[in-house]
Amino acid sequence: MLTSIGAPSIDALFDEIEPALKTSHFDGIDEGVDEMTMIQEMAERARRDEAGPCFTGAGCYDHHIPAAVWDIAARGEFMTAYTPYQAEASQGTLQLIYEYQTMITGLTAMDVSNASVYDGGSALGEAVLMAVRANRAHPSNKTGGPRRIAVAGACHPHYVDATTNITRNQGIELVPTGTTDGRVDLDALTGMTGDRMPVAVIVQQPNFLGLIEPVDEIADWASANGVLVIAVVNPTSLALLRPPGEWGANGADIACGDGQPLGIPMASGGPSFGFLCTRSSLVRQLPGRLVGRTVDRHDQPGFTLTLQAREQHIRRGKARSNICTNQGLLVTAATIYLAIVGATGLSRVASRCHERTRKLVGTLTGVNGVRSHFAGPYFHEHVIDVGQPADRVADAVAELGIVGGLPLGRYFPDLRNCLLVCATEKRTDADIARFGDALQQVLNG
Amino acid sequence: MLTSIGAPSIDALFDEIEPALKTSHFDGIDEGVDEMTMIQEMAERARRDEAGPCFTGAGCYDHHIPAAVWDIAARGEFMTAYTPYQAEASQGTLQLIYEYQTMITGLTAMDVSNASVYDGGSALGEAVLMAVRANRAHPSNKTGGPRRIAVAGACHPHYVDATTNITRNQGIELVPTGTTDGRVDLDALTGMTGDRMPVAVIVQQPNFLGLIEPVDEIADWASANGVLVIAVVNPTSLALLRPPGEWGANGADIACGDGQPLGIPMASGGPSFGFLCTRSSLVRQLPGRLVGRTVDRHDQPGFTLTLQAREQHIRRGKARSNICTNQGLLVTAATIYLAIVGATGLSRVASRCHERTRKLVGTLTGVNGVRSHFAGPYFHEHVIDVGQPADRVADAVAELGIVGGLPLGRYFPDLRNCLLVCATEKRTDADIARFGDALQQVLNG
Amino acid sequence: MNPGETIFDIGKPGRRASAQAPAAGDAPDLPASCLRANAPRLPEVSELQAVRHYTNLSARNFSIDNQFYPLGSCTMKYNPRGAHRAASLPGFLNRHPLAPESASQGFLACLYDLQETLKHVTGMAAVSLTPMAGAQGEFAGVAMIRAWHDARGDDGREEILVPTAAHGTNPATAVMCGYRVREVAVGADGDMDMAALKAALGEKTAGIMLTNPSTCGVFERRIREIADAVHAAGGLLYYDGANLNAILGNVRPGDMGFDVAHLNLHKTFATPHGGGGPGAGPVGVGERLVPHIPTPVVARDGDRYRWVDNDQIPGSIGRLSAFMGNAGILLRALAYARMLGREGMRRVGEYATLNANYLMVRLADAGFELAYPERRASHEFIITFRNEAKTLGVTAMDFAKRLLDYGFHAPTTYFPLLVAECFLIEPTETETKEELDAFVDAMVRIRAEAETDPERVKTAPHTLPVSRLDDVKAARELDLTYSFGEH
Amino acid sequence: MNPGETIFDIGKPGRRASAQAPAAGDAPDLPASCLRANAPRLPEVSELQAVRHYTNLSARNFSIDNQFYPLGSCTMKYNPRGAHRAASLPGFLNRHPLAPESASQGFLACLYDLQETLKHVTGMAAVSLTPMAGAQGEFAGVAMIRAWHDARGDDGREEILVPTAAHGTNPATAVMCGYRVREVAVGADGDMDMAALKAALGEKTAGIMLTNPSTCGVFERRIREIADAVHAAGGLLYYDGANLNAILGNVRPGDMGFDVAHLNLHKTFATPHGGGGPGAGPVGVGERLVPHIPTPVVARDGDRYRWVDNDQIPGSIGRLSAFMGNAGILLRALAYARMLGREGMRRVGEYATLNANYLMVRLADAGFELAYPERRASHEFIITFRNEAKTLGVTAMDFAKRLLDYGFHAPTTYFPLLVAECFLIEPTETETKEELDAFVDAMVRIRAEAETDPERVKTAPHTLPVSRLDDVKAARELDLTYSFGEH
Ligand SMILES: Cc1ncc(COP(=O)(O)O)c(C=O)c1O
Ligand SMILES: Cc1ncc(COP(=O)(O)O)c(C=O)c1O
Repeated sequence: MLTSIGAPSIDALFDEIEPALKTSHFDGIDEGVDEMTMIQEMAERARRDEAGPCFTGAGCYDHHIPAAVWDIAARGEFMTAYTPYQAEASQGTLQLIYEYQTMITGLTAMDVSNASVYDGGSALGEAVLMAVRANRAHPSNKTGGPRRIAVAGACHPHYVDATTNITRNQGIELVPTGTTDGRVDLDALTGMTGDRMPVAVIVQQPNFLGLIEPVDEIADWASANGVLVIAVVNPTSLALLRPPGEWGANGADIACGDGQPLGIPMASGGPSFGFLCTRSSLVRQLPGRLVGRTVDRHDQPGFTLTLQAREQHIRRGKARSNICTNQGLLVTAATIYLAIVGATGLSRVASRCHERTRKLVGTLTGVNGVRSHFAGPYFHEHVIDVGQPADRVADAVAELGIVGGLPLGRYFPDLRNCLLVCATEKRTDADIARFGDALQQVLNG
Repeated sequence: MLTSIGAPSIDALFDEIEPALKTSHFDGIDEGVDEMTMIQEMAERARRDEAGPCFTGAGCYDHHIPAAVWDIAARGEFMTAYTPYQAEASQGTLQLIYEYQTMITGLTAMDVSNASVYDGGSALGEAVLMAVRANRAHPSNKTGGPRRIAVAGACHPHYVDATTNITRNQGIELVPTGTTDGRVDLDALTGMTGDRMPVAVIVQQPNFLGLIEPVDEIADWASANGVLVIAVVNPTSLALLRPPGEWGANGADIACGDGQPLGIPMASGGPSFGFLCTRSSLVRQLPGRLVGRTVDRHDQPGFTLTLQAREQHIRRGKARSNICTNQGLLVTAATIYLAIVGATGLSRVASRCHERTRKLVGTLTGVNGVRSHFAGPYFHEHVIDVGQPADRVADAVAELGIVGGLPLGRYFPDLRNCLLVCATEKRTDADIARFGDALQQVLNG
Repeated sequence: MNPGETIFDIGKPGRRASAQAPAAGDAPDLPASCLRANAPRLPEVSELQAVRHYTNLSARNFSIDNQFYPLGSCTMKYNPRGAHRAASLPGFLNRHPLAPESASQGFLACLYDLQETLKHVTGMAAVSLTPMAGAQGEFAGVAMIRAWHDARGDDGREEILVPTAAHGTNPATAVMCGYRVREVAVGADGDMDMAALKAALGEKTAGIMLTNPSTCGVFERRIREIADAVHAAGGLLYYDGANLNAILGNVRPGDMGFDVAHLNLHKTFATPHGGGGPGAGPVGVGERLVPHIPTPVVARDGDRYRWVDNDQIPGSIGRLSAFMGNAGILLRALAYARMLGREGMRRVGEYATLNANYLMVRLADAGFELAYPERRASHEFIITFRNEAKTLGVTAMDFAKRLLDYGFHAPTTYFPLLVAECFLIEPTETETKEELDAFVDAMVRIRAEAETDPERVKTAPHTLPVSRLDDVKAARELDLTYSFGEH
Repeated sequence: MNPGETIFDIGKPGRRASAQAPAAGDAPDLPASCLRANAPRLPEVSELQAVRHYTNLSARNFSIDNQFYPLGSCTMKYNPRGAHRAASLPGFLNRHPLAPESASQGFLACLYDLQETLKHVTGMAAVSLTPMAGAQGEFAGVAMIRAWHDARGDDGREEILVPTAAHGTNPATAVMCGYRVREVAVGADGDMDMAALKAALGEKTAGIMLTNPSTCGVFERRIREIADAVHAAGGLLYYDGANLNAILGNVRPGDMGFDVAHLNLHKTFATPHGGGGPGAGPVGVGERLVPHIPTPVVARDGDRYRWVDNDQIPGSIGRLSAFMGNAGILLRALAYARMLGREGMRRVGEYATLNANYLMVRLADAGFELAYPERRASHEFIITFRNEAKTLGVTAMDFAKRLLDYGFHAPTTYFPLLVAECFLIEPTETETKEELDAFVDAMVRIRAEAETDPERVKTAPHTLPVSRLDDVKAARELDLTYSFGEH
């Protein structure tokens, strides 16, 4: 090959690079090993993290994943393809995304969806940017003052953080309304009038604390006041709960969340994918890819990326977002998951999670010194008060081989004695009893 | 559908079956469970069998399997296809078998190979039947007396058992020659003259006790006496050791063995596959499927099953064997394995196993009371004498989390204090040290 | 990839997947005389080349995961991925076959449960799981029949009866067990010719090998009469369980009077066929044959499981494989059985039968000729193209090849041998009505083509990676391995 | 499968994969008002139908595992299956992101090692792994630049400079960070126009976003001069690491003078692209930006690893995702880096460069026009079809589509925007010479077709599941979801 090139050595191919730049500072990197050794090393580490039953949710859930999902999603044809820019050579990915768009809009009862953003946290960030673009009528667009986004009730603190960090440099400010009994303080929200009227309001349902928010009231207030509604939802819950498209009289304007519960392993929280849906009227404000159905030269149906003029590779500085690489493979898995479980399977999963969590709460609150912290209905997460600093309790329970919920003191100092617990359909009676016993042992010796 | 059929119920479709035969005796079978529950139950059992490093070989070896092997072999297109009877719709499987035939004959230095038989043990059974058919010149074919097959030296006792059981009803008798120092008693073998002259001789290399047999002497004696040579070989070893096709002046007549070391998990010993190779002149005596290269109507190359007239579905009672379903998927894995590791990789694996086993033997014989039982070169298995009943030692070592070799007393009462141990390329220095420590603890407290 | 391009064609000396070779060991401590002189000729490719080559090769297969595959007698149904996942759990995958019992309780418990399940499924007294496919199950069955006669000193019985419709493995097995095969005719209604049977039975009869439903795709109605006759003659009955899917959960071989039965787990219990295998052919036996079952089997004492070997079953026909047969297939079958449960098994038999009858009626309505028009289909049925062959010169094989162009795997052709120009069609219970309808449409279209453009059908397939292959050349000019340097 | 047939078309009310639904729970203990009235419209198919549908759909993709995929700027190289296997170990797959540190030491150790490795790779002082793709890495980088200026009270800097050849994410990112974009011209030799740069620099300059080698496929030779000029103007330099593969193991962004760099692990570190994602875009920073790196990062105390969050890095730009970015991709990258090691990384850069230069020379020799004929290729290079477009009416897009018929994925087309009718071609280091030669052959043949039968090329592709698609209709008559009942 060098002969064809007419170069004396590979080194010569780097002859346009200033010699001083060629470094030998790679000593910090070890020599390579063969696959066997690498796997052995990684397995040794992975083994250290093997844990017993998981009762932590908080945005990432230990659901059963049908074996077929990843057997198919991990096929080289899906896994090692690039973004489907050459539509004719990418009908597999393209049609799948079209099917995904149909499924996720079916779940959320929204009109349109993009092909994914990174995760639930960044999806909320994109939703906020989108709302600001979309709500052109809002006074803040004229005054040039900060664009306020109300956060109604208990939204996932990591989502709020990520959104703040993503939107901060565009003069956007997130304003929490505060909570009463773990749910939105409706008076505080509806008191945001005049100058304080937000561009949009974020509502998470079920909220971060597992509780059901009064989404109809919020949505109706918002739509009466020219405020856009951004819904943050858990897709599993949508098999049971009223979807954002049906909140209040007019539905939410934007629905987003994390697709992890749909066939994606917890895997330390990533990769999963963020979904982002909206009304037809706002489709041109959606960031990210969209797939449309069209026809080919012979009038046969086919699929292609469409409305690409919203995206960075065409619109550059004027794009709706800088997103390019998204979370395609996870969307592939989620689509296969939804096809396999169907509406019946998903609603069984949801009702089973709900039932398991009620059983869990019953068992845990049966332990001396433990009680439910908030009253009212919950889906598959709940806050329990363990009567002493919950972070230490969680560590002690972990010693006994149980991932026993999220200590909340880090986010809400007044909940420092509380754990946010969750039971999915995978948690057996024996798992729940084991957690109960562990908690008993930790709290009461 | 019932309407189209014109039947009132599904039950009616069974109306040709005597009602008394319709049973309700299935109560012993539980109700079905969903996939999640099934996996949880099975995982709970699988977990009970998780063990530490494995030092047992004896026909099944813990080699590294490149991740790509099963990612590709488990593709639905390979895994869920049937036997390639419709050649045009099965070129994937057919070409792969052709490539396999090339690789395995390359390894064994034989001319032809079939597409697999069940396992190493039954491969030897088929090899014996084949030898009996092939050696028409042998006197026993005229006298009608029992057809004797000599077993030279230490052949795997399970292989000998399976072969005996498979061939017994056809008047075939296996005659062991006995061993000296763990290897063939050459005098006993060459003493089988006249009436006692066998139809064929079975030689395993390396033999069951891990030692190197004098295969050239055996092969040359056999070919001088009209005795066919059946070689039983470990495919990994063939990267280092002289292959059966090159034993003595004329090579072995039949070579067989188990393909498990070639990318197939131990999985309790099955499924793996038996390979069976022979000389061109004996190809019509080979049982099982064969793939040939041919051309299609447009003179393009293609692959198809060939010489099917040897097989049961054509020849019925006159077939070479009753085998029908074979071990196709494992051949697929082994073919991909060999393609990925290549000759260099395989010889590295072999030499690494050899080196690891020497290290193992050094470590174990450093333990007080432990010594090598047989002198002489070995490949990757060796017999060590632990000075007390080895079955109890193996159990005690297992308690310490080590699969520590095969106690030999069950097969050879005079080796009741012996373990057959093995170290593959996967066994690290730490593993070996751990075994040494465990043995030290068990033997010397 | 280019047609016929093998892994050897794309290799290049010295190329290799570098991450796949451990560091070389020291020079081997072995005498030079036993060392290999030349490295074996294996592919020399990068890991990407290997992955790409075999990924692309795989696309040249039809498979259940891609196509409807109504191959009669083969039960090509969906193989749940969950069963594959269960058998691939690390504790199972990494278990050494000779690991101590104490470290094998999970695996042994699975085998025990499968033995018990299959006892119920077959209505038999004991089950041994070791046979590695149907044919080895047959071997085990007939070898046990022989062992039984031998044990009683009844050693003049030299014949095994086999119906003419039987699968080739049946006569081949009888011969491997040292028996002569005597064929028994099948009647025009697909049932056994009773007169022929009675004529064949006698003191030479060691036993009979039957499958029910038979390979004619019908249920042998006089099975109990047959059983009585064979038993009266001193013979035993062997049940070829390859067709059990038709009656799973509904009817049991043990109740029909069989003394021994094998099951094809890779058919009825949904383990994938893997392009030819592996399978598993467990055998169930009635009381008489219990002393002869092949080893090893698993016993349970309280909550401990243990191996049972020849020392405890002295009359056993012994082991037939190096270890425990196709252990991983047994795990898959257990996982599948567990998901189905009692009711699920019944549904398998029912829907397999429903789908077959529906497809049979639809094809008959569309004008295809049934081999046994008066009969119900079992899980499969036969149509014959003898008219099409005669009047149009288009054979069953031509129809089969043309079906491939329509995206359907062909049914089994020319089997059983006693029906001319036949298809044996088995849709299985996991296919939908829409799929069956689409198959009928394709069949109708192909017949129309056969009438208007027979060449198109006779030269099919036209859309596959290769067109019709020259079998004769393949056999005449044997090319069984790649010739290095010649291509 | 029929063209355009979706999973919804093959569904049927009530059908489902029965093994995939747990037993139903009791009636939910939730107020009726918050319950869903109608079940969502999801597919109603059997498990087999789902498996078959998506298996067959997958076959309608090109992918690295199937084809040569020389997509410039995308680094479509082989993704070792071993890395996927390592990241799929149960301990990693089942780890909850908020599991206690005590139960996360294995995972944390991996992240720590990857941080250290990437510090060496980039020549930077600290690395944060959280960004979830290149674009988020860019965002993090520019946000840190802003945080740095802000922290110093230097808040009049409103502009980010971006060369005209830059990837679209660069200007889009600058805008997301609240900056104005100022484009800087690229000279005829592919290097930046220094005069234009100097004219653009000033007190409004917050920084510049560059990739080197640039998207022109050449190494920016005056990079240190540029760095000095930008620094002198008070700005910082951001390195877009999407092209790092070209120089991996040979040259480091930190040594070139960059203050912050992101890496595309899904390019340089071989995690698969997944049909669009996921990726990971870790950022490495020089000393100045260490106080601002995004959280969380991992620290080590002796043999314990721990999370470091905003409370310990008060100047951090904070978290950008709910948890730890695309954690699984980070594990894959570590596995890949571990297999390569120091020497392997060097070879990546070398062979990527060798392959690109070889392919460039072969195409030039075959008469294709290079955009920068005087220059070495980096890991990629540009050819232009402006002559073919003018004289034959055959465009770069036509060549691209026709290549698909020859079994090659098309190179990147019409990017960078500043070269007319261009291909950006990146062969990567994992392809063989034979593959490159076959690509040249196809290109030569297509040009011959373009001369003799241009229609054939202009209407390509002809052999794929669909022919050329109507993009205009797709955008005009938006059809983004399946219309139930209408099809
Ligand atoms: C009726 C019948 N009997 C026996 C067999 C043999 O089973 P196996 O292929 O598993 O050996 C088959 C397999 O096709 C069959 O269809
Ligand atoms: C030069 C360049 N910069 C940035 C990016 C953006 O990276 P990502 O797609 O990971 O967001 C790309 C991706 O194509 C690229 O090629």
